[in-house]
Parts: sequence; structure tokens; C-alpha cells
Amino acid sequence: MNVEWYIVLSSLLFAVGATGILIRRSPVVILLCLEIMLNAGNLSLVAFSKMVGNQQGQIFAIIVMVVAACEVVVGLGLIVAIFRRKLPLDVDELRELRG
Amino acid sequence: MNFNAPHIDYAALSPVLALTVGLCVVLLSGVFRPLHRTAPGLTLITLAATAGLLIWQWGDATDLISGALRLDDLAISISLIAILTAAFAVLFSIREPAAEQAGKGEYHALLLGSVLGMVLLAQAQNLVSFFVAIETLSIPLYILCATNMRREKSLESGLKYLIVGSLGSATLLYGMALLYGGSGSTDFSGIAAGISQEGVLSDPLVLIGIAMTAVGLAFKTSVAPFHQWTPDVYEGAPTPITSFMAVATKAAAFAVFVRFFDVALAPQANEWQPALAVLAAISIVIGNVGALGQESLKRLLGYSGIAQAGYILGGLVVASEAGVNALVFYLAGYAFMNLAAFAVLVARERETPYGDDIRAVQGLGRERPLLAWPLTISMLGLAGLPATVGFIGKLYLIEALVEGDYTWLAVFIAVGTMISLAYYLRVVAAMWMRPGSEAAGATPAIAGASPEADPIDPDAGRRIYLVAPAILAAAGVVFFGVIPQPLVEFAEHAGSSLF
Amino acid sequence: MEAVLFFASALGALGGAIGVVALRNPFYGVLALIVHLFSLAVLFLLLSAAFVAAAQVVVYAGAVMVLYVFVTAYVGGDTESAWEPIPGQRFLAPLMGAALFIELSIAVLGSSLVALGTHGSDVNPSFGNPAAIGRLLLERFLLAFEASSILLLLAAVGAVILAGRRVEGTTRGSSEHSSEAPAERSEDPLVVPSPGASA
Amino acid sequence: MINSLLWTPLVFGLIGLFLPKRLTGWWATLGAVATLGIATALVAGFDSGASGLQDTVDVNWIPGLGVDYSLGIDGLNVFLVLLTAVLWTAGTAFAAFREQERPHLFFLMMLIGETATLGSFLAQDLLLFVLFFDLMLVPFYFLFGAWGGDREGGPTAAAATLKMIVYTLIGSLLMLVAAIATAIIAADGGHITFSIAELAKHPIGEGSQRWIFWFFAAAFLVKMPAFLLHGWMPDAYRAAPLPALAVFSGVLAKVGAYGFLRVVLPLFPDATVEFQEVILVIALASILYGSVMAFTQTNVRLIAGYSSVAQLGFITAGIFALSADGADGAILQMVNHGLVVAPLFVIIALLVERSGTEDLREMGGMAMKAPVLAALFLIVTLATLAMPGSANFVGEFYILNGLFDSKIVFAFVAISGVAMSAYYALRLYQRTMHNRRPDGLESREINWRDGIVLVPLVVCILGLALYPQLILKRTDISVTQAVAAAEGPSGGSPKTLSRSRPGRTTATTTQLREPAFWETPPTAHPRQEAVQQ
Amino acid sequence: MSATSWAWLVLLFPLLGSIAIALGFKMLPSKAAGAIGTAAIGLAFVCGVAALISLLGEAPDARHHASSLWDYASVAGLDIKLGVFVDPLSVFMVLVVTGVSTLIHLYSFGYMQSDEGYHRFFSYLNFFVFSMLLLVLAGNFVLLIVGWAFVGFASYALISFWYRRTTATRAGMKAFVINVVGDIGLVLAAFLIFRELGTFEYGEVFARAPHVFSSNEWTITAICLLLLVGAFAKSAQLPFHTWLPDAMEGPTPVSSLIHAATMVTAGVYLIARTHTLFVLAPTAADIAAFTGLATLLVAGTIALVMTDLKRAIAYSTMSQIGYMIMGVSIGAYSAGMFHLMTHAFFKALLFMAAGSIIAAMANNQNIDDMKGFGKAMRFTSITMLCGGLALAAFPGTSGFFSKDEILAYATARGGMYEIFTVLGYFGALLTAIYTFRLIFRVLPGRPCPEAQELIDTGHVHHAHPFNPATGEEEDTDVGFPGADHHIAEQSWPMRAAMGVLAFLALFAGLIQVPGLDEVVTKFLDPVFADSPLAEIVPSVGASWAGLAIGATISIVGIGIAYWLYIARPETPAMLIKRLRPLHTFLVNKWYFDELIDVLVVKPALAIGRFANRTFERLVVDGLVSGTEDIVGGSGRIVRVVQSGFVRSYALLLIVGFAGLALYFLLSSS
Repeated sequence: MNVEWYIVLSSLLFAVGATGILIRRSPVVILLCLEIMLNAGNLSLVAFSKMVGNQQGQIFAIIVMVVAACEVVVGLGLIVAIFRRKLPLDVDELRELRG
Repeated sequence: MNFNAPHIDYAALSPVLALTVGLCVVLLSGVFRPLHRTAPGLTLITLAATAGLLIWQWGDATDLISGALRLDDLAISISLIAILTAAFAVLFSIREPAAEQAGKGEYHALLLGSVLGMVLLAQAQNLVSFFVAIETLSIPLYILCATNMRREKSLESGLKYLIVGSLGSATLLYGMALLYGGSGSTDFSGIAAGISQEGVLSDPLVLIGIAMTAVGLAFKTSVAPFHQWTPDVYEGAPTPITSFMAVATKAAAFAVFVRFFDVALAPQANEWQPALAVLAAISIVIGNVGALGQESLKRLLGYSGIAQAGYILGGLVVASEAGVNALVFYLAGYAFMNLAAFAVLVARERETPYGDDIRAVQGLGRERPLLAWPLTISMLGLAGLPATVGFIGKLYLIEALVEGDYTWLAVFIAVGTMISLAYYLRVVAAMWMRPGSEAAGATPAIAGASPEADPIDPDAGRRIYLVAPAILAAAGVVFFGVIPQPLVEFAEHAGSSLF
Repeated sequence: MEAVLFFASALGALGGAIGVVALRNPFYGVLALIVHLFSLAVLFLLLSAAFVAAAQVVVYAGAVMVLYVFVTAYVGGDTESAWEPIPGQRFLAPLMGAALFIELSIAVLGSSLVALGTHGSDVNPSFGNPAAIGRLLLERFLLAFEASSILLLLAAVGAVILAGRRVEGTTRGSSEHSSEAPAERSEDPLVVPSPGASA
Repeated sequence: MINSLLWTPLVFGLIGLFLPKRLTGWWATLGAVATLGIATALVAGFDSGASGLQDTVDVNWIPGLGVDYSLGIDGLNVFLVLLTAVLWTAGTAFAAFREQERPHLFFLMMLIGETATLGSFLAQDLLLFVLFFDLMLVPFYFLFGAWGGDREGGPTAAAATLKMIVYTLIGSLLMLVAAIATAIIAADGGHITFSIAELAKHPIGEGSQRWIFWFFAAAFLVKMPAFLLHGWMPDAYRAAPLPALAVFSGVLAKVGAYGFLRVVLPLFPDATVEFQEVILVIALASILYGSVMAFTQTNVRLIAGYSSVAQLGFITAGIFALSADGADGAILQMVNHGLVVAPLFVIIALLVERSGTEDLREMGGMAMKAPVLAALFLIVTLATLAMPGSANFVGEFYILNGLFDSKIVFAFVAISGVAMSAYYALRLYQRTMHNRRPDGLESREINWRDGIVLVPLVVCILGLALYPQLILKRTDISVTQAVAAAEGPSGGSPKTLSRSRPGRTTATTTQLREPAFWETPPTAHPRQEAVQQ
Repeated sequence: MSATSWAWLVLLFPLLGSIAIALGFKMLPSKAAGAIGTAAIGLAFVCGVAALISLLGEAPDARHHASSLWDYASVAGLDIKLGVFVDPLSVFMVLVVTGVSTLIHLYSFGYMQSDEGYHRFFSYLNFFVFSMLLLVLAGNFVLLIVGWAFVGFASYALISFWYRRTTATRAGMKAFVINVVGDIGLVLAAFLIFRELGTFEYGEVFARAPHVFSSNEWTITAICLLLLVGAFAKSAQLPFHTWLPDAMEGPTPVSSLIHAATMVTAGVYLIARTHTLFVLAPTAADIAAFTGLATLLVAGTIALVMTDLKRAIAYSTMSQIGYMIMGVSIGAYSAGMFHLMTHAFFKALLFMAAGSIIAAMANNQNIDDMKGFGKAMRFTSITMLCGGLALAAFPGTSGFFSKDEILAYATARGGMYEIFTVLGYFGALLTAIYTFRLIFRVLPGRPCPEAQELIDTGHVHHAHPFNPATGEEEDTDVGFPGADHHIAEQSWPMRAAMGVLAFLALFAGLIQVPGLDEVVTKFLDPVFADSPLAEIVPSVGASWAGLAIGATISIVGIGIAYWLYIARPETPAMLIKRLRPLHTFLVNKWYFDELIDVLVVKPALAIGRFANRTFERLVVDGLVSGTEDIVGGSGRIVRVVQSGFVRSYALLLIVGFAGLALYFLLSSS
């Protein structure tokens, strides 16, 4: 299977994730979409690492997973904090800051 | 299976180690209740130690841990700027409600973590460490922005920063992946070698990779059109954190920006130079016009930060030694100017009911000259008026730009500066040319003010840990405006370490 | 055989992603993401990245997804309305998504990298197995490894600060000043399985 | 010496911060006087015969950027420096005699202003010049903004001042770019220097001269202000506190004109020649427009303000006559105008104190009990309208003569400004001092305090009227050098022009040795041909 | 002592006098101020005489000296010295000026007694004399311009001497501005001269001119015309004359000194001084001559109908100067100068007399109200009669000889210049008529109330003066002569001055009797020797013939006046009724003021209003506010885009990336 296929797939995933961020309003889902985008990156990393034949890409992918996990943790923490404050869990409702 | 650990130059790594150790200690101090008051002190000590070690390393350039990092003067100078800012931020955080709520230990630990990320970022010369570092820088900031949890704005800013920031880093990541694919290496030098070979030059894959990395970094440095998080986050975050973000993040991000583009992507320079130049121009315009008519000073500084980022980006665009010098110089000056302003802001925010609304500084000239002068000087400096470091910085940038045949961008800087006077001088006017607004009575329902937060501390304006930094920074602004040579040499070291 | 696997898992990944974006209920979204992740793991295997695939399953499908489930359960996964407050967003968002995809694929397809067109360099079986990865992590990428562990620590601390504190929630507008927040560690379920373990 | 001249005011100002309120004014005045002393010593020691800079200072300031801290005086700036010192002494004293709120800040700003202005006159390094040029604005921003008066129905002092600052900085920021560009283009890869003398040695290519010229011109024209770029002037002038305004319009406007002579002509000769007409047109427009506005204004400040627009127009025209005499006249006129407009504003301040209004229509008949004030005012007025016999006349005479030789049409247009100046200056005098006195307007004699501010200035005017040569002969050499670069191509100077008619000059030269006209001329032909008429 | 050092002294005394009085205005008692002023001028006169003597001591060809004190402004090729030039012409002028001034100072000493502004008056007056002397003694054109402008200023200051009088200040302004126009003419002439000849010094200019210019070429013509602008403005010739009648707002001594005897004749002096140039530009000379003629006639006609005593005399002054200009332009140099001298005498005298009468009328100047002062004020009326006779060129009086000499020269020059003779004689007729119109209406007949009061009580009539033009009361505290006025009969200085002048007016002509003694001609000859026109000399016979004609004309004129105003007093009214349009035309002074108003003043003000109301607001401020709006508007856009929706931020980020990527893709292909 050519590497191209993987890359195209990953770019497709990336685009989907981006679109998700743009159209979804629940912070949880937005975090999920972020996951998708990062995974898209991972996919291409691994694919490229296969292509160029060194494993740096794979290492990178692993590190990215960790980072993604951290973002998730923080993100979810924020969501919980917001929820505890009885604030709406809708990014469009959070627009005190503007102008 | 045999395992041979990489050679590690502990001397050169010492600053990072010091930071890490300090981080853990501070964190622990937070865990043990009785000790948590010592956290600020410990933090300052850590920072001081790190700074000392960095200065000790000043002048020599070494690759660390099999080329993951490179400790050279650029890295050191930027790290020093970041550490200085952090120190100031620590001072500002004394009696900061956010710190109280988060718990001093954790708060400062996160701060140190962010600083660690910056120090690493400034040294990173490998995509992996680059990515880790930039996340180490950002994630603690996401948290810190939200630490003043009583205020909705604080949480909102945290969430916004997180979402857009992660989007940015995802883009960055994808770009890195493409570049890795295009060059087959994650090392900057490897990338440079990889993309400079025949056939790959101006290959769409690589170029898109460059574009995506550029977007990621432009986001971190709040360059338009990737700037929109800046004003909101600056306004929402606790002011000490804002001051830290405004200066340190920019500095670190620009450090890696320079290293990545002027080293790894140097072969493709004439591809990305025009693009970045246009970005710079856009952010100069957007930042300056956006800051007009802002009531919240933090917001105002946010927009001005966007404009300044545009100026600084100019130093990168020309991809020359002079450019990098100018960039580092400007960052240093920018640190002084912003810190002076934020010190005053913090003080006023705590002693008036107006929060960071411009009304908070009305009549400051009569009321608290010791605060008014620093703010005035910093505003004049940011506006680039002579006898301030801001003027010399602009001069430096413009010189680099003209040398690099980007005169039109220099003209943009000039015009932008002119627009910027309109809002900087508005602040000055509020301080010196209006009666104090105390008479106006405390009506806290004001844009930019922080309604639900933070008991008023009527003599915050006299607290030594706020006044002293303000005056110190302002003095720096004037001193380096009159005798810039030391700072120039500092910057020249940084630049020469790249080229 | 490989092609079949690829297309199957590709469909899975894509389907999962689209599911996440499309499903109104966040809870289903989480489930869709799990599908997405597993199919990705398969793709990794196809790309002879065994360890990555494993990590993907363990870290994501294991830890992270558990987190998600917990949180969605905690905050209540109520479906969001279809109402779109931002003018033009609904129209522009997919457009931009499409633009992204088109540009990226142009970059890929228009690229002159011959290797892209290939099956990738053929590699020895040890490529990407835990031993190799582990060695690289501890030699070549030691710093990234350590740094990421610190990052996890910070993230954990952050989670504690944000989610762990019982701050008397003051809803917007009201301005009551709670005195210092109580700083006692709450064993919040959210922090226990912090993925630090997995690194 | 020159260093002490530059920094004395600043030092005094800073020390003044630590003195009790009522002393600051006097202390500041003392500082101004000290500066005046040094300046006088400099002028006294000035060698009118020598060309080039005298007692210079040249220190590497920012080697990294090629910026030097280099000062020096020559014919171009020597008297402008003196003028600055004189006017600042007057202005500071005038302010010191009156109650100022926040005196510390006020006088600090005044003195910073003096240092900045002196700096921009003394600077011999292009970038140092730009720096001081911009720095001048800062103190005046505070002075105008914080001590100025808000106008009901008009902008607040702060707003008016902001307008002024932004306006004037448009030019100076572009000038910064231009200056750097000049240096870099000139360096052409080599070592960058901003030294004006160095840069003048080998001018840059004509192509780049073009836009750089306009960037500089923008800065200077706005500063003056010239026609169409004077939008900031009315509001700022109405807002400004009068002591500050006196020095502002007395000195700062001149920096613009001075910049043309110091920087533009030597550094961008080709562009100068190319755009001579354009600038001249602007200058004429300023003359006519300024005059017309001046005789329709009813606000006394604005009459003075617009009259300076016209005056600066004359000065610009003189410079861009690109001939030695024109430029000589321009320098002389700069000093004259400074010496005239400052006392004018002081007097206006006195009139406003007496009448309580700034509207010309509500004044009148004030000469009655104030003959001395009237006399001083009269002298100033006559100088303003360039009465022959005043130094101003000599200045305008030289300017117009230079213009006449290079661009005769422009001279004819410009001179109509003289007539108008006669009208608006006299109108100002008559409407305030003469005619019927409205009720509730006191005519009070000038008191000794204001006297010791005003009389010396008037004495200066009279002294110069008797002996303008004092300035002319000291400036001539430097001026000639300054215009020499541009003069060559345009062929401006009177000598070259009259030489351009060989037949005549031979006649005259021979005639010099001929017997004078009352002896019967050797050739009878003119007589006969006259008889045939 | 050489002539030049005397000349410097001549300049010095009036200046010192002026300064002394000005500085001492507080301590000096008023009498002392007057004394100092008069003495200063007297000394100047003495020095003038001394200069004359030392000049006569030399050979006619050597009677010219230049001397300079210091370099006034000489760099960059211009060489302007502070120098005087002494030759018979300038000495002649000095004598006339100082002489007449002395007498008028003496007169003012008495006349201005009760005026509050006594010091100011004398200080100004001395300053004027200084300026006038500077004008005549100047050694180069620049200094000439200086003197020229100084007299202009002095005249302004003295016209608006009573400065609370709005009419006075307006008149002053008018005079000053018109004079400045004249100055500009001179300045431009100077530029042209310098451009062509490279010098301003009289000596060199006149030496080089004949060799540089070919006759009548445009440059020299232009120079002369520009000079004429100056001359006309100063000497109130058409069309620059309108300021002179208004100048009568000033105190009467001023009118007599500045606006009759000295300043207004400066134009004549200028033409005589630069005759070398005018010889080279005959066209310009003729233009000058014709203008003089025109002025002569126009002014004469207007003077016929003026009812304001002083204004009537002012118009006669204009017409007399017309004679002089005509004379010096066509070449009758010495004749012109001689007429200048005699005119100075009798016209000053007339004004003094008029002043005396006006004082008696409590500053009412309208001759309709005057009558019978012959009985009331004997001395005044006698002197007035002398002046009138001289002005009307009654045989034997000074005016008789001087005026006719000019016309005789015109005849002698022949050709088209005959016109000047003919019309000149017509002018003489007008002169005789309007002069005696004044005399016959004021002096004889049944005394008017004021005169009657004077006869009965010996007291001068008192009334609180009011301004005839505006009707508002004069406020006397600025020195408008208030309570008591001074008439010749009651103050010896006035009498003395008027006496001397009366004598001169009658007999000064005898020094220039054709054929017998031609003192003036002989004295001035060296100056004009170089002019070809100077060689045209009317034969003695022709001159006497001319004199005969002149005598008859003046007698006829006086006769007509008698017939109109004494024998048939009702005829004038009838004439006026019959010739209504002509009369109004004349009363309105040929509508010159209105013309200038429409042509110059109104347009200027309109432009000013346009610039002020429209241009400034729309264009100038428009530039500012326009940019402000653009910037501010874009700022508002930015703030709107900053909507607070995090998703829109993300969108913008993506858009930005898409754009960037697009750029790169395009640049790659």
C-alpha cells in the first residue's frame, strides 16, 4: 500500500477534526476533535517514518500521544471546573471577553 | 541487548536541571501546608540559580543529549529574558488571589514548569524536543490562566487559550510531520540538509510543512491573523500571568521561530520571507488599530503586543544576523517596557475598584507619581519615542530591515508606530491630564474591571514589591535608551551564535 | 490482504472521526472516537509500528477514553442544540475543512518525493518493535522522554488545581468573596488514572 | 563646552525636582540663564572666518549601529542655538513670574524641551538629529496637554495635543526610516555611518534620493507647519499655555527649516534640484494662505500662528531659492522670526490677562494707560511686518533677492505676502491697542516683571535691526557650502546669473574704473538717442 | 568739516530728539518736549546750511560725496552699506525739509499746547523728520527704501495720532498699506537693478546704467515703472492717491508738514534722483508725466467741490504734486524741484492758517459753517491770503515763477509736450478758482457764530467735539484737542511760523527769476548735467511770455471765483442744480475709493472668508479627520471580528492557514 494513501487519509482526518472544532460547541467534543487532529499528525508521522525508514517518526508519535494526554487532562479539568461553577458547557456561551 | 546511555554535558544542562529540581521542591513546598508560604522565595531562588548557571555558560555553544538541544548565546539570552520576566511575575503574584486559590506551591510550580518549557524551547534544535518544549511551555499557562477560578473570565480565558492553542499545536505538529517526511530527519540540521537537496527545494509538501509550522509559531507569538486569542486571554488571565505571558512566551517562541526558520528552513528562505513579511505587516496594522479605543488596559497591551510581534517578526524576516540581533534587542527592551506597565497595572488593579480599566490610572500623576512615571515611561517606550529603549529597538529593527531590502516593511513599522501613539498617549493623558477618578465613586460594573473578584487593597500602590519592580523596569527602559551599547552587545552575541 | 486491511481500518478511522463530529451526544462521540483510535492502531501495525500501535491502544483506548467517559458522565452528556449563533460559521466551517483537505492532498500528490509513491523503504522486522523504540527513547530522545514526564506531572498538578478544589462556585455576575480556598487534597477520581503511569 | 551647553538645562531641571515648589521657577530660570551664558560664550568664541564645524564633540555612541554622539556648531546653527537659549530664558522667566500648578513638572518639561531643541540644532549625526527631533515633542506634549486650556466647543487640550503629536510624528518616523536608508545605501555594504559630513561627501544615487527627500521633507514641512500640513496648528495653538507656546513657535518651527539646510540640501542635492519648484509652490502657498488666514482670524493666538505659517513659508522659499543669498536670508529670518514671535506671544498673554478674552473683536484702546506696553508692542509689530530698517526686512530682502534671481515669478508672488503681512500685523496692533475701548476692559501698564522679560527681547530686535551683518557675516560661509551642492545644477546664485550675461558684465567691470556718472561719460550715444525721442 | 559729516549730524539731531522725548515722556514737562523737538530740527537745519556752505566751497563738478558708517548687510554678493550720499540735490532737499519742519514744529509748539499726547506728538514728528532726511540723504537704494518706509510709518503714526478715533485709525491703515505697496514697487525695482548692475550704490548704478542698458529696453523700463509705483504711492498720484484726503484725519500740523510740504513730494525727489534711469526709459518717463498731468486735473476738479477745508487743500496738494511730477519727468528738473520748494512754503502756510481757523471752529472743518473770519482773525486771514495768492500763482509770488517755469520748459521741449503746457495752464485756472473759492467763502461776509464769539469775547468757541464721519463723541483723554484750542492770534509761536512762511510764500520766487538770477537751476545743474534733457533751456523771452500767460490766467481765475462767491453768491447753487450728475461725480471723488474697494479689498476679504470658513474646514481638517475616520473605522472592524466566539477565532486561524498554504502552493508551482 503506497505511503501516499496514508498521508491522504491523515490529511482527511486532519480536515475532519478541524471542521469538528469549528462547528461543535460542547467543549468535550472539541477536545475529541483535537484528539483526531493530533492523531492525524501521528498517522502521517508513522507513515513517513516507514517511508524514510527511520523510527524517529514513531518516537515522535509516542511523545505526541503523551502530550495529547496532557492536553486532555487539562482540558477536562477545565471543563469540570467550569461545570462546578454552574457555567454553561458551551463555548459560545463563554464570551465575556471580546471586542 | 546492550544499552549505551548518551553522553550528557551536565555543565551545559545544569540550568535545565536546576529548574527541574526547583520545580519539584516548590511543588513539595506546596504539598506540606506549613511550607507553602516559602514557595515564592524558593521560586525566586530557583530562578536566580538558573540565571546564574546560564550566565556561567555564556559565550560557549554546545549540543546536548545527542543534539536534542543546543545551548548557545541565543538560547541563553532568551532564557534570561524569560527568567527575568518570571521573577517579576513572582513578585507580582504576592497577595495575588489567583495564587491563593491555586495554592502557592502549585501555582509557582506551574510557573516554573512554563519557564522550563521556555528554556528548553530556546535551546531546542530537534523537532521532538521542540514540540515537547512548546507544550511544556503552553500547558502550564493554560492552567495558570484559569487559576483565578472565582472569576468566570479567568476560566473562559483558560478554555479559549486551551482550545485555540491546541489547534495551533496540532497544526504545528502536522507541519512538523510533513517536514520530517520531506527531509527524513527530525534534527534541524538534518532538515536543512534534507530540504536543500535537489528536487525537494520548493516541493509543495515541504512548503505546506513550512506554512503549518509558521502558523503554529505565529500563533504562539500572537502574529495576525492567528492573534485573536491574545486580547481575550490577556484580559481574562490573572494580571501577573498576563505579564509573564506577554513577554516570556513571545520571547521563547521567537527564539525557536528564529532558530527553526533561520537554521532549519534557511534553504527555503526566499520562499517564506515574503509570506512572513506580509504576516508582519498585517499584524502591525491589526494590532495597532485594534488597540484604539480599548478601555481595558490589559486588552490594550494585548493588542499592542500583537503589533509589537509584527515589528519583531520583521527582524526574523530578513534572515540575517543583524535581523536576529535586532529581534533579541527588541525582545529585551520589550520585556522592560511591558514589565513596568504591568507592575503599575497590578498595583492599580488591587487598589482601585476599576480593575484594569483605563479609569484606574486617571490622575495617577498627582496621586502616585512613583507609579505614574514608570507607566508613562513604558508607554512612551512602547510608542518608540526617543531616550527610551523602544526607540533604539525600532531603530535597530528598521536598520536590519532596510539592509535586508525590506524597506517597505520598515515604513509599515513607522506608520504603525504613528497609529500606536493614539492609544499609548491616551493612557499618558489619563494619568497626567485628567483629575483623579476616585471622586467618580466605585461603580464596579465596567468593561475590563473584574466584578466578582479580589478584595481591594487600598495601599497596594505603596507595596515595595510592586513599586520597586516598576521603577526598576522603567529605569531599565530609560537607561538602555540612553546607553544602549551593553544591550546591543548582548543582542549581538545572540545573533552571532546563529550565523 | 494488506489493502483490504488498510481500507477497512481507514474507513473505521474516518467513520469514527466523522462520528465524533456529527453525533450530537458527546457520549456517542466518545464511543466513535474509540472506534477511530482502534482503527488507527491497526493502521500503525500496517506501517510496522508495533509499539506505537500498542501505546495507542493502552494510552488512548485505555486511559484517556476512560477519562472522557468519566467526565461526560460527570457533566452529563446532554445533546447540544443545532442552533448556530455565529453568522457564516456553518457555511464557512465545512468549506475551510474542504480547503484544508484539498490543499494538503495537493501538497501530497503534487509532491515530487518519489518515496511517496513507493511502498516505503522495506525495513527489517525489528523496525518499530518495543526494544528498538525503547533504545531510541533512552538514547537519542532521552530529553524528550524526560521532558514529557515532567509535562505529565504538571498536567496532573493542573488537573488537581482546576478540578480538585471545592471552590464555592459563584455563578456569573454574583460577587461573593469566598476566603482562601481550602487546600486539602481531594482524591478526585479524575486524577487517579492520570496517564503518567503509561509513560 | 558644547556638552555643558547641551546638558545644563536638563541637569537644572532634574535638580529642580527636589526643591520646594516656589523655588523651582527661579531655579529653572537660573538654569536657562546659565545656558544662555554658555551659548553667548560659544557665539563670542565663534570664528566667523573659518569654514566647517567648530568645537565639536564626537564619541561613538552605539558602535553596533554606527551611531555617533557628535555635536558641533557652524554658521548654520550658531545663532539658532543662541536664539534657543534667549527665548527659553524669556519663556521660563515669564512662567516663573506666574503661579504654575505642579511647577516641578512644568519647569522640568520646559528644560527638557530646551535640551532637546539644542540637541537637534547641535547634532551632527543624522540619527542623533532625528532622535532629538522626536524628543522635542515629548516635553511639549506634556506642557500643552497638562497645562493647556480646554476649549468649550472644541477639543480638550489633551486631544488637541495628541493631534499635534501624531501629526508631527508622521513625518519624523518616516524621517527615521529615510535617515537609516540613507546611511545604509551610502555605506553600500561597508561600515555604516550616520555622520552628516561623511554622508555629504558622496551623495547616494538619484533614484533613492527621490523618496528619501520626500520623507525628510514631510517631517520638516509638518513641523513648520507648511500649507496643507498645518491642520494640527490651530487647535494646538489655542490649547497651549502661552509661555510654552512662545518658545514652541519661536524655536521649534525653525528646526524644520534648519533641517532642510543641514540635511536635505547637502545630502540629497539632485532631488533638491528636481523638486525645487514643488517645494517653492508649497512655500508660496504657505505665505499666501497664512497671510490670508491671519487677516481673517479673530483669535489673537491664531493671528500669530498663521503669521508664522507665512513667515516659515518665506524661510522655506529662501532656502529653496538654492542660492547663497536666499539661504543667508533664510537663516537671518529664522532668528528674526524667533525673536519676534516669542515677544508677540508674551504680549498676547499680557493682553489676554488684561482683556480676559482672546477675541480680537472684544479688545481695543489698551494703549491708553499703557504707553510703554504699546511702544514695545508697536516695535514688535513693525518687525513682524518686516518694516524696512528691521532685520526682518533684511532677511526677507535677501530671501526675495535670491528667489528673484533663480525663480523670478515666484519672487513676484511671494512679495505680495509682504503687503498682506503689513495689514494683518497692523490690524492686530490697532484692534487691541487703538480704537474705542470696550467696557470692562482694563488698560494696565506693563509691570516691571514682564518688562524684564519683554524689554531684552525688544532690545535684541532693535540691535539686529541696526546691524544684521552680525549674523550674516558669521553664517555666510557655512550657508554657501550648504547650498553649494544644490546650487551647481540649478545655477541659483546672483553672481552666476549676472555673469550669464557676458556683454554686460564686461561693461560694468570696465566701468568700475571709469569716472563716475556726474562726469560726462566717454560715449555720447545714450544722450543722443535720448534726444531723438 | 566735510559736507558728509554735516549730513550725518543732520540725521543725528532729529533722531536724538525723537528718542530723548520718547524716553523722557514721564519726567519732561510738555513745554520742554516741544522745545527739544523744535531745537533738534533747528540744529539739523543749521547743519544743513553748513553742509551747503562746505559744498559751495568746492568746484561744481566735485560737489558729490558718499560716506558710509558700517556694513549694514553685505554678504553673498550683495553689498549694502549704511551710507549717505551728499550732492546739491540732497542738500537742497535737506534744506527745504529741515527749514519747513522747523517752522512747523514751532507752530505745533503752540497749536498742540492743550493736547494730552504732546510728547508722543513731538517724538513722532522728530522721527518723521529723521526718516525724511534719511530718505533724501540715503546713499543706496536699500537705505532709500528704509527711509521711504520710515516716513510711511511716521505718517501712519501721525494720521492715527488720535487713535481712539476709528476714522483716524482706518485712515492710518489705508495710508500705511498703500505706502507698503509703494515700498514693494521700490524693492522689486532694487532687485532688478541689482540683477542687472550688481550693486545698490547710487554712484555705481548711475555710472553703469548707460553702458548696460540700451535705451527703452524692457528691463530699464520695468525698473522705472516699478520706481514710479513707489513714487506715485508716496506722492498720492493716480491711482494711489486715495489715502491722502483721508490722511487729513491727523492733526493739522501733520497735514501741513507731511501731507503738504515734505513727505508727499518724496516721489518727485525720487524721479529727480534717478533721472539717469528715466532718461534711458523715455516711455516710462512719459507715463509718469501723463500721470502727473491726469492727477493735476482730476484733483483740481475735485478740489472745486470739496466742502471740508482740509480735504480741499489736500486735493490741491495732489494737483500741485502733479505739476512737479510732470516737470521732473519731462526734464524740467530744477523747475520741478523749485516748485517743490515754493509749494512747501505756501501749502504749509495754507494748512497752518486752516488749522488756526479750524481751532476757532472747535474742530469743525466744514466750510459751509464758516464765514467772516477776516474780521475775527486778522493775522490768520492775511497769511491765508498770502498762501492763497502764491498757490493761485498770482504774479510775483513764489508759485507764479515756479509753476510757469515748468510749463515754459514743456513748451520749449515741444512736440507732444505742448499738451502739458496747454492742460497745465488749464490746471492753473482751476487752481486759482478753487483756492479763492475757499478764501472767499471763509474770510469775508457776516461772521458765523464762532467767529462772532471770537470778535465779541476774544474767546475761542468751545464745543465738545464729535466725529463728523461717525457721529460718535471724540474722547479727548487720548489727546484729541479738547477744552481749549489755540489760534495764531493768541500764540506767538504760531504767529512766528506763519509769518516767516508768509514772507517766503510771497517772495521766495525772486531767487529764480528767468534771465535775472536762476539760483536753483545753477545750484542743481551739476546733478542733472548728465541728462540730455537738461540741455533744453527755454529762452528768456519764451519764459516771460509764459509768465505773462500764467499771470492773466491766475487773475482770470481769481476773478471767476470772486464772481461766483462774492458778486453772485447764488450762482454756485444754481450750477450745482444744473450739473447735478457732474457734481455728485466730483463730490464722490471720481469714485476712486469705490473702485479700489471693488477691485482689491472685497476680493481679498472674500478669499479670506473662503479660506477661513470653507477651505480650512473641508480640506485641511478633512485631511486629518478623514485619516482619523479610516483608522478608527478599521479599529472598529477589528473589534467586531474579535467577537468572543472561540470557534470563530479558530475559523480565522484556519482561514489564515489556508491562505498561507495557498500562497505557498502557488509559489511552488
